[in-house]
Order: sequence, then C-alpha cells, then structure tokens
Amino acid sequence: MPKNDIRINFELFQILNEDGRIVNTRDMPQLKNDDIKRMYELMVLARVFDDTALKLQREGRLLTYASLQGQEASQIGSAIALQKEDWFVPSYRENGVFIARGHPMDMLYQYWAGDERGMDKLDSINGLPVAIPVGSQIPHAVGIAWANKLLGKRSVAAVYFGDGATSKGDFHEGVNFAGVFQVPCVFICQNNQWAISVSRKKQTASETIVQKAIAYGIEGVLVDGNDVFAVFKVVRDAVERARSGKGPTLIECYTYRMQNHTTADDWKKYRSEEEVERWKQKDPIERLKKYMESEGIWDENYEKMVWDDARTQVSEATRKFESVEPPSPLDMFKDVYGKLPPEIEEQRKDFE
Amino acid sequence: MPKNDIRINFELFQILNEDGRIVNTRDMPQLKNDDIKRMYELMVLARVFDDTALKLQREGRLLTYASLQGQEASQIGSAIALQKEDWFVPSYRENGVFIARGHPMDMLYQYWAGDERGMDKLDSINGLPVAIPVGSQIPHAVGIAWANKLLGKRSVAAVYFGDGATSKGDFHEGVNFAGVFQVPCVFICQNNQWAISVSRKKQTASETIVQKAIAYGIEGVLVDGNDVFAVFKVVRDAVERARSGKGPTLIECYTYRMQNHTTADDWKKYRSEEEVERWKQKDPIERLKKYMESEGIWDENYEKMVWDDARTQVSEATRKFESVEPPSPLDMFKDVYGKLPPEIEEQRKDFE
Amino acid sequence: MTRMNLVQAINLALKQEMERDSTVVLMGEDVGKDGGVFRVTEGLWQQFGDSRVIDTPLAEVGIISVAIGMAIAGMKPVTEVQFDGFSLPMLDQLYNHAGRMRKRSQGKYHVPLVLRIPHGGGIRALEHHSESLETFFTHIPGIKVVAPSGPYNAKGLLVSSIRDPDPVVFLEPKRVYRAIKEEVPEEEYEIPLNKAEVVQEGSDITVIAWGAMQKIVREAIEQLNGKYSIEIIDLLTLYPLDRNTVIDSVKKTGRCVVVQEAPRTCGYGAELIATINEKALLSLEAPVQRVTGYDVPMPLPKLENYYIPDATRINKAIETVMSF
Amino acid sequence: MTRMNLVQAINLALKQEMERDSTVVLMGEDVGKDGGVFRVTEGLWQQFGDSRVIDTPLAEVGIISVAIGMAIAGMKPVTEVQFDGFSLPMLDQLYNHAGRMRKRSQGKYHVPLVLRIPHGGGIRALEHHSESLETFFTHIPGIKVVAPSGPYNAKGLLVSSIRDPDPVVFLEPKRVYRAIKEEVPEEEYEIPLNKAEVVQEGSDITVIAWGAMQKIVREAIEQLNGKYSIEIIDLLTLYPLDRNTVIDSVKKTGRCVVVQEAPRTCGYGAELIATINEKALLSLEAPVQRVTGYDVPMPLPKLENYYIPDATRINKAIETVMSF
Ligand SMILES: Cc1ncc(C[n+]2csc(CCOP(=O)(O)OP(=O)(O)O)c2C)c(N)n1
Ligand SMILES: Cc1ncc(C[n+]2csc(CCOP(=O)(O)OP(=O)(O)O)c2C)c(N)n1
Ligand SMILES: [Mg+2]
Ligand SMILES: [Mg+2]
Repeated sequence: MPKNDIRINFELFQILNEDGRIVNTRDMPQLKNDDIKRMYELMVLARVFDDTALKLQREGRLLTYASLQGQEASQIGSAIALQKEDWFVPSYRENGVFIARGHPMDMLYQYWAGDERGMDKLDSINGLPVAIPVGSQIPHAVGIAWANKLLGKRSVAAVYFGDGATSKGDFHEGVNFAGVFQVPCVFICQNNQWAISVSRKKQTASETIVQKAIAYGIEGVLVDGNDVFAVFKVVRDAVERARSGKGPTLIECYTYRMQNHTTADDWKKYRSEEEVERWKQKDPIERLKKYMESEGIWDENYEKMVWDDARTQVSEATRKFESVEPPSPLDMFKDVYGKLPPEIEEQRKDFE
Repeated sequence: MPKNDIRINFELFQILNEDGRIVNTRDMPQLKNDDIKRMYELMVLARVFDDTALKLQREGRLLTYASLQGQEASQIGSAIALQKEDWFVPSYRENGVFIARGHPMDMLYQYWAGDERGMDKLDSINGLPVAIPVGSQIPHAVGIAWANKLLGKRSVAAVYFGDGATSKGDFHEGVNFAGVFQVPCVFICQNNQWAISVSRKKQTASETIVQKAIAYGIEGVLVDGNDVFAVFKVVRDAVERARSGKGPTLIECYTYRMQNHTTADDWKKYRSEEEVERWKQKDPIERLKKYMESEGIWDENYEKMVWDDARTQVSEATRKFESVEPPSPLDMFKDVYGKLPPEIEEQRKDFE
Repeated sequence: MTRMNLVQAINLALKQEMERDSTVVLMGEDVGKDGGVFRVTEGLWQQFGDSRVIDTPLAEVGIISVAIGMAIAGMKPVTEVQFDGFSLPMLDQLYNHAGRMRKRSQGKYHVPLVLRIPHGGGIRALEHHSESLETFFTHIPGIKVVAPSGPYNAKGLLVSSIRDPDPVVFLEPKRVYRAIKEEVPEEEYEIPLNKAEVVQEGSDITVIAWGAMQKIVREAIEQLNGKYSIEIIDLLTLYPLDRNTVIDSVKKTGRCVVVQEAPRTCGYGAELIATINEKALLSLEAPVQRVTGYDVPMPLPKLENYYIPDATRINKAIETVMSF
Repeated sequence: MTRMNLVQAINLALKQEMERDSTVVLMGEDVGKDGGVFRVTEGLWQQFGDSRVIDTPLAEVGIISVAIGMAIAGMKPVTEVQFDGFSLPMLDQLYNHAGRMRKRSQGKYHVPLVLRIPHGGGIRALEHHSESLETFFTHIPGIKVVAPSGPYNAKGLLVSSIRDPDPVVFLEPKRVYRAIKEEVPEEEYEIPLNKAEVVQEGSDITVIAWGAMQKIVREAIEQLNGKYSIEIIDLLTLYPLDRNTVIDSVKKTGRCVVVQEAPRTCGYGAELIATINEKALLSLEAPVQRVTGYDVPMPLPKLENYYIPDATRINKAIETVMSF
C-alpha cells in the first residue's frame, strides 16, 4: 500500500505558562507595561461584565446569556491584535471582543435582554452583529476581507467561532473560498472543548481543529487560548500576514468554557467537576496576574483599583441599560428594506 | 512562532505504469487471468457504451450525457472491488460503475434520454439513483453505511463524487459524520482535474484532494486513477478495512476527464489541446492492454472479440432503449408518497 | 390516562416507539445525555444508549442527509433540529432528496424519517429561534407536514409520523411545550395524518389555526363570551390538508378567519384562502381575513408579542368578518 | 434599438452596469472563461478580468454567503446559480442573513446583492434543473423577487435590481432565453421593482402570470381568437407585488385566472388569490382558477410538458371561469 509520509504535529504555542512564567522569551511580543496592564484590565472588565450578566439573567433582567469565562485571553488577546480599520465578525460568545473594540457594555446587556437596538452603531467599529446560527458568519468575514482586497483597502477581517462551528458546511465553504482567493481573513476558532453538551472528541474525529487548515491549503496555528501573550502574538502575526497579502490563517485557541453553555444550560449533566476544576487552574486572568506580579507591575492596590474600576464601569453600564426606554413596537417595521414596500406599509398601518 | 512539524506526502499509489509495466509487484493483487480480462472487457464495454451515448446525443436521441472517458480504470477498478452486498452511491458520471454492477445499459440510455424509469430496480443491486446536485449524495452513503452497521450487516457503502464536490458543505458534513461514527463508508473522489471549466487548482488551495481526509481524522489514499490494478487494490483494501470496523477512507483517484463535461459543454473554451493530448497518453484502457499483451493474455483476435462483443451488447441495449414505449403521463403522480394524498388525487383526476 | 404537558407526551411517544421498533433512532444535537435543549428526549439516552439516541456533530445538513441514507437502508431516524432558524439549511436535502427519493428510485426506496422542529415564537428566545417556516415545508412535494397543538394530539400524531412511510416534518409548538397539561393515555394510539379536528362547532364563523395559534385562538374566542357561534378548526396536519373539514365548515358558516404566525406573504394561510376560494366561494359572505405575522424578520423578544397574532387582533378580524 | 434575445439583453445589462460601477462583480460557477452554462456572462471575463468576473469553487452556500460579506463591505455582487435546484442550499443564508442584515445591524449595513437564477422548466434538462421555487424567495422578509418575462423587461429590471440597495432574487425564465427576440434599447434604462405590466387590456377576465408563463399565456390566448376580452397582467416583480394593478383589473373584469409553473400547494398563486379575496371579493363573479404545476417532483424531460401549464389547461381554466 502507498507509503504516505504524513506527520502532523501542531505545536501548542505558548509564551506564558500556567504558573505565569514566560517559557518562550524569543516570541514574547514587545509590550510596554501599559499594554500589559491594558490586557489585564480588559480581561478583568470582561469577567466582571460576564459575572454581572449572569446575575442579571438570574434576576430575569436578561433573557439568556452566553458566558465567556475562561476565554478572556482568547478574546482580549485577539481583539487588541487587530487594528482599528480591521473588521471583526463575532458569534454570540464574543462579549469580550465587543468590549475590547469599544462597543458600549450597556448595549450588550440590552441585546441580551432581547432588544435589538443593542446591536446598533457597529459600523463605527467595523463589527458585524452577534450571529446566532453557528458558523453562518464565517463566510461573511471572507466576503468582507475579499471586498477590502478588491477595493484596495488595508483592512483585514477576523472571524470568531467555536469548535462546534467547524462541523458546519458554512465553515467549509467559507474557508475554502478564503484559500482559493487568498483573502486577508483570520479565522479564530475558540476551541472551548464543548458545543453545549457535545465534547470536542465527539464533534470531529480529527485530533485537532487546527489541522483542518490542511484541507484548505492555508496556514494553521494552534495556540494556548488561555495565554494572552501567545494569542496576541499569533493573531497579530496572522493579521499582518493577511494584510501583506500572504493569505488567510486558521487559528485554534485551545481554551475552555468555564461556565454553562448559556444560562439555559446545566453542565453538570454532561461533564465532570474534575474537568472543570482542572481548567480553573488555568484561568487566563490568574495566569497573567502571576506574571505581572513577578514583573512588579501588579500589587494588591492595583488589583483593587482594577476590579473597582471594572465594577464601576459595569454598574454604570447596568444602570444605563436599565434606564433605557423600551423599543417602540413600530421598530419592527424599520430597517427591513431601504424603502418600505406597500405590503409592509399596509401591515404597519393595520398595526397602528 | 510555533515550530509545527507538518509533512504531508501522499504517495501517488501506482502498480501499473503508463507503459503497461508493473512497477510495484509487492502490491499487485492476486488476479487470475480471467479477472484481468474481465476488467479489460468491462472497461472496453464502458468505452463503447460511452462513445455510443455521445453519438446518440448528437443525433438527439439522448438529451445530454456525462462522459466517463478517461475514468474507466477508476470506475471499473473500484466497482469490482465491491461485494454484491455492498452499496454504491453514484453521482452522474458513474455509468461505468452502473454497468459493472449490472444495471442494464438500455436503462442508462433511457435515463439520459430524460426517462426516469431508467433508474428503476436499483434495489436489486444496492445502488442509489444518479444524483445530479453535486456532493448531495455523499452523506446518503454515510447514512446507508451507518444503518448497515447499526443493523449488524456486513455491507459497506462506496460513494462516488468529483473534485468539485469536495467544495460543498455536504461533503464536509457527511465525511465528518463518517469519521465521528466510524461508519463503513468508502469515499471515492474521481479527481478528473476539472469541474466543468473550473480547474482543480481553482477549486481549492489544498495541494491534493486526499489531504482533506486529515480534516476528518480518517484514512486517505491517493491513487493513480488510470491504473486499474492500483484502484482495485486500494478500494478493495479500504472496503475490507471498513467492513472489519476500522473506519472510513477517502480515496483520491487522480484521473482525467477526456471529453467535454457533458454534451452541452465545449472544453476548448477553457483548456489546452496539449493538456488533453498529454492525458490521452495515459489512457487507462491502452495501459491495461499493453500489460496484458506483455503477459500474453492479449492478442489481436482477443481484441477484436472484446470490442465486437461490447459493440453487440451496446447495439442490443440501444435497440432495446429505442423500442421502449414512452412513459405514461400519469407516471408523474406515481411514487410521490406511499399513498397518494387527496390533493394529488384531485390533480391527477383533473389531468386526465 | 395521566396529565402531561407536551414535552412529556412527545417523550413518551418516542420512548414507546423506540421500545416497539428497534430501527427507530433519535439523532440531533444534544439529544443524548443532555436530553435536548427542550428536554424532550430526556431519559432516552439512559434507556436506549449511544446507538439509539445519537448526539451528532453540529451540522444540520449532515443530520438530515445522513438520516436520509439511514432511512433508505432500513432505519427510522427521528431527527431533531434545535430551533426553527437552523432548519433552513435542511431545505435542500428535503426538497431534492427526502421528498424525491421515492420518485427517483421508481418507488424502490422510500425515506421514513421524521424531522422534529420546535416551532414558532413566544418563549423570549434569541434571534433565529422563533420563526414559523411551515410554508417552506408544505411547498415541498413528497413531504408531509404535521403541526400538533397540544399534548394529546402531539402524542398520537408523532406515533403516526414515525410509522409513516414518508418523510414527515413535525412542528412542535414550542410555546406550548410546558404551557398546558392534558389527559394523555399511557397506551399508544395513532392520530391519522389527514384529519383536521373541529375543536368547537359553530354556525356564524369558522376560525382556522394550527400549532401554537390554536391556544391563542381559543383564548381569544373565550374573551368574546359567546357573542358569536364560532367553529374552531385545528388543522393538525398541513400536508395533506383535510380540505373537506375546512370546506364543509366554511360552507356552513359562510365566514372565515385564518390565523397564522408566519409572515403574511405566501404564508400557509394564503393556501387555505385559495382553497376556500376554489371550493366555497359562493358560500362566502365576507372576505376571509388573515391574521398573520408581518412581512418582517421575527423580532427579538422585546417586540415579539407585537408580532405574534394575539387575541385582540384575532377578535378584531372576527368582528371585521362578522360585520362585513 | 437592436433585436435581442433574453440572454443578450441580460449580458448587455451586466456589461453596462459593470462599466458604470466598478463595485459590481459577477460571481458563480463557470461564469468566467466559460461564460456561464447558458452563456449569459459570455465575453465579460475577457473584458473585465479575473477580479470582476469570478469563477468560484463549486459551493452555493459559499457563493451567497461570501457575497453577503462583500455586499456589506461595499461591493455589489451579482451572483449566479446554475440551475434552480442548486439554489436551495442558499435559502438559509438568504433568510437568516441577506434579508435580515439591515435589521440586525439597525440599518447600518445593507446587502445590495443580486442572485440570478435561471428559472423553471421546458428546456429538456436534467433532474433538479427545472424547478420553480419563487414561493421560497417571496416568503423571505427583506428580499425582493423579480421575474422578467422577455428581453426588454429583463434588461431594465436587472439594471434596477443591481442598483437596488436590498438583496434581489432575479428569476430568469430559462425557456425564454433564446426563444424570443425583442427590440431592446442599447442605452441603459430602469424598470421599477414595484410595477406590474398590463400587457393587454380586456374587460371579461384577467389572466395573471409571470416569467416563462407569460409566453404560454399569450400563446394560449391567441388561440382563443378574441373570443373573450382578456386582460393580461405580467407581474414582473413578485415582491413587492403591484397589488393595485392586480386589484384594479380584477375589480374591472370580475374574473381571474392565475398561472403558475410551481407545484400548486403554497405556490405564489395562492398569495395572489388571497390578495384578491381580501381586496376584490365582492367583484368576483367566479372563483379564481389556478393553473399550476402539480404537487409532485418536477418530472424529467419525457414528462415535463405534461406538468408545465400549457395552452389547453389555461384555456380550459378561462372557459371554466367564463362559464361559471
Ligand atoms: C446552526 C445552528 N445549530 C444549532 C444551534 C444551537 N446552538 C447554539 S450554540 C451551540 C453549540 C456551539 O458550539 P461551539 O461552536 O463550540 O461554540 P461555543 O458555544 O462552545 O462557543 C448550538 C448547538 C445554533 N445556534 N446554530
Ligand atoms: C450543487 C450543484 N451545483 C452546480 C451543479 C452544476 N454542475 C454539474 S456538474 C458540475 C461540475 C462538477 O465537477 P466535479 O465535482 O469535479 O465532477 P465531474 O463533473 O468533474 O465529474 C457543476 C458545477 C450541480 N449539478 N450541482
Ligand atoms: Mg465550543
Ligand atoms: Mg471533476
């Protein structure tokens, strides 16, 4: 039989290990202390935002909510690796990315309370709205990247999705287009080990997600998704690679969903306490904190300040969110077409 | 950056080289002379069937037709590697497979003349009907294989598709299921280098089709699709592997579509004469003939007999095809549901 | 008899059919250990194991198309899609293959599968979770479309759907899942897939609805306090349609309101009106009124209740027809 | 003015729009060098090159969904799908995204793309090549659906579709591609996407059709040799529908026949009848008759002519209505 010579070893790229030590100085990006602090502060902010969301949901003020806890390094590390002119195309779990890009937190709450106005103004930060149908947003990013290329813009598109999304045809068709047309698109898969109750192993028989890049002839990188430096470095490199016309990259951020899938879920039904406990030890925020402490840019005062500040911002957002007027029912008929067709005009009149 | 250790070298598996010499005695399957003659005779039969189809189409007696010329080794070699109990799931170009499985040639003509009755009786040979929507049949084979596994049957499913089909979501979702559930399915991609006017290179940026197996964690084999021994060997091994519970295989038969895509097509618009000429030198039938001659199991008499016999069979099929009564318009209303719903009952009455 | 909600009734039907017929398998995302996002398959994985209650990869085309293959080869897959919006990628395989395999194979193969879809809005769910897509399914030749409205009929209709030799799309009114309880026999029973139910007889006007709209219609009519003698029809099955029951009723009452949650244009209600036009035009004393969703995307929860037909709109339509 | 067939008219419209607006790109399988399976894009790759006339991989979901992204980011993709049956996988992205992106982004993004589909049967093509799927498209909020019937209106409607800020499904009557020639202006012109055309005025009965059925209707009516005064309406755009033209006509004639190639149940004709019921019931002197395809899979060529509405069936329906 054929003597195939196949070796597929994607190294799990890491800079900061679980003890908060730099294990890869060569690749450590040049970051000023303020940059590192900004990473930390954004990760904490995302965590506080998230905790508050879970609380608001329990109190019935949000409908449901998809927590990002455990994925802060993947989201913040990647988001700040993008330039302002770059596009981001999220799934539904990217609250951290939204926050890092500057989308108002009160509007995120508003969205998760079932108010579509929470997705307003994304054009000012080159973002697409939350995409619920898993994987469906992936080809949109390819199209955006391609348009930018055709229009001679320097902008890159980064698209976020989960491990489960890689099973969808939209992933396949979209990434294949990206390979064929060499569009400046970065595919960021947050492999958080679960698609609701379906484990990564039951999602696909491939040993890693990243090796799917081979099917499309594009670059692939496997990165420790709980290591904000590694994620930042890998995404920045992929983005610059894309920007300079060298084509798309599939990045697998190896990470973990520490909470329930959404607030409608109960993870105790399908995964073990031990597993969750094990991953808690890898908490991306803790890890960065240890590093900062060892570098002398973290102390209890700073810690208090960061969390207090995050809490203040989030309370402010909560307050704002809670004081927003309910949408007008007539909004239903808005933004369906550029110009309302007579059918809907009549239905609207009927409604009034 | 990560030090990935990736090496993807799928050897193009060959037994019989272009000069008709065995270059790989170790892997040469044990075939009796009669087996080899059967291969040759089926390939010739497929060629004569095909040539006649093209003629019938030019004369307006078929509507359109998708030629298999150049792909005889891929089709016959694979088809005879299956057991009777195994299923085959074709696309539209598998006339050779249909013939090898014993589907009456007159019925194939009938089908290509736009008469659906040409796809009758496939249950007797475990075949699905011609599938036109590219790639859509792939997951059906996965389901059939899976059912056989669940029902404790020994049967394997083999599914045929082209290089173009690998770009479809159906391919992706279907093969991924096969990997996850380890179903006894063999995926036979006849990479004939073209999807109508789109070349293999423009179809996907991956260097080979076979490497897509890596994305699904399944076995992959690249085989010279113009070498009937190699195809036979590779498919038989994959089928037995599947049968013994060792999981699915993706086989890339590297071959060439020597004719137009279908009779509606004109290849001169998008590919060079040289390319076509080059591949003519690799004609799978010629190659086998040379081998048989060197083995002393071919001579001019035999050759004449084989072609005469094929022509007789095909004329007989043509005659039968041409004498078939046109279908009854009422057939339209047949086989839509197990029991005709009143809506259609009424429509049928209305029609009469 | 036990009092059950719709989730329990469907769960019981699945359990009994699986016990009865070993070729029945459940397939879908999170239908196993997790018991499904609506807990409809709860306990079944524990009873029947991995090979009968199958957690699939996240791939709706994969689910339906692999199930087609399984059905051809002798299984009876009961597939689940989590929410309406995610069933759209399945239309291709439903149209081109599931509904057509019998024809394509000259009757030699058939596709006895069920596609269960939690249907419609009203549970304050996310975007794409609350659509009403029955038009898409009823327009596909070779498919049956079933729309239960409560626990009792859901159980009997699901049993019939599983036993049916053809592909059946089974639309479960998700807002009714836990909203009502009914007496449901423990033993198995079938409700035929070609019969509508006259829920309440009346002589002034016919109100037709299916699925979750039944409940709304009944509540609306209750508010009218017997002002009119209203005949209520619950279609139960959308294709084939029990046209006799519809036509007989409209011929009797001469007036009709059709209630549909889906967007108005090309909704299933249009088909009902076309049928009435063809078979009972002369009996009509007023135009049939449609109470429908609007030709706009299903709004997010803050506005969904303005979109979904409610008692006010239904009764307004009844008044319009009665006072025509 | 030049005499052109429909293929030439569309080709010219594409060429002129591409010359006029550099953000217009064509995307599809074999649209480049090959000029498309119907040769509609012939010569355009030669003129505009690889980056404007794009041969895509064989992936319909990819085509439409990548085009959505392109449209959001400032391009105007004109996509092509080769045959009707292959457009079905696109419904998901059309419904969940193309028709909804404006809403989802609170009006900040819109999706100005065109999806060209050669529509319907009658060219003796393979299975899945001849379906009539307009119901699916017209039922999707946020999408416009255009159905030209001849070279002249095809050119003007395509120009309008390309310039429209919303996603437009453009159904090209494939059996008409080369069947008729008309005078078509060389210069560009638009035909608005909300106007039906009264092709022939009449007072006895209204016959409504769109796309390829227009030709059949006109031929059928010719055979009647002026027996009745027939008003013929060519809808041109299915959504939004020019209801005024339809209603005014039916109010005038009191009788109506609707001709649709698609399967009967939940076809677009049902919507027309529902609309007529709502706005012109009192004017009706007979039930509106539907002449339609049947609720069965589109037959292969040997039988397709029995399936597609023809002059005999149309005239029979006219007689039925007239003699009611
Ligand atoms: C097409 C589609 N099918 C099903 C769902 C329901 N659903 C929501 S999230 C989810 C799991 C997604 O897993 P993954 O892609 O790994 O992302 P994660 O939630 O882990 O971030 C499922 C099945 C959906 N939203 N879209
Ligand atoms: C889903 C779908 N899209 C488009 C077509 C039209 N079409 C028929 S064959 C073909 C090319 C197929 O190429 P490939 O898969 O390589 O198979 P080959 O014809 O080379 O055997 C296309 C685009 C189709 N039949 N199905
Ligand atoms: Mg996940
Ligand atoms: Mg090919």
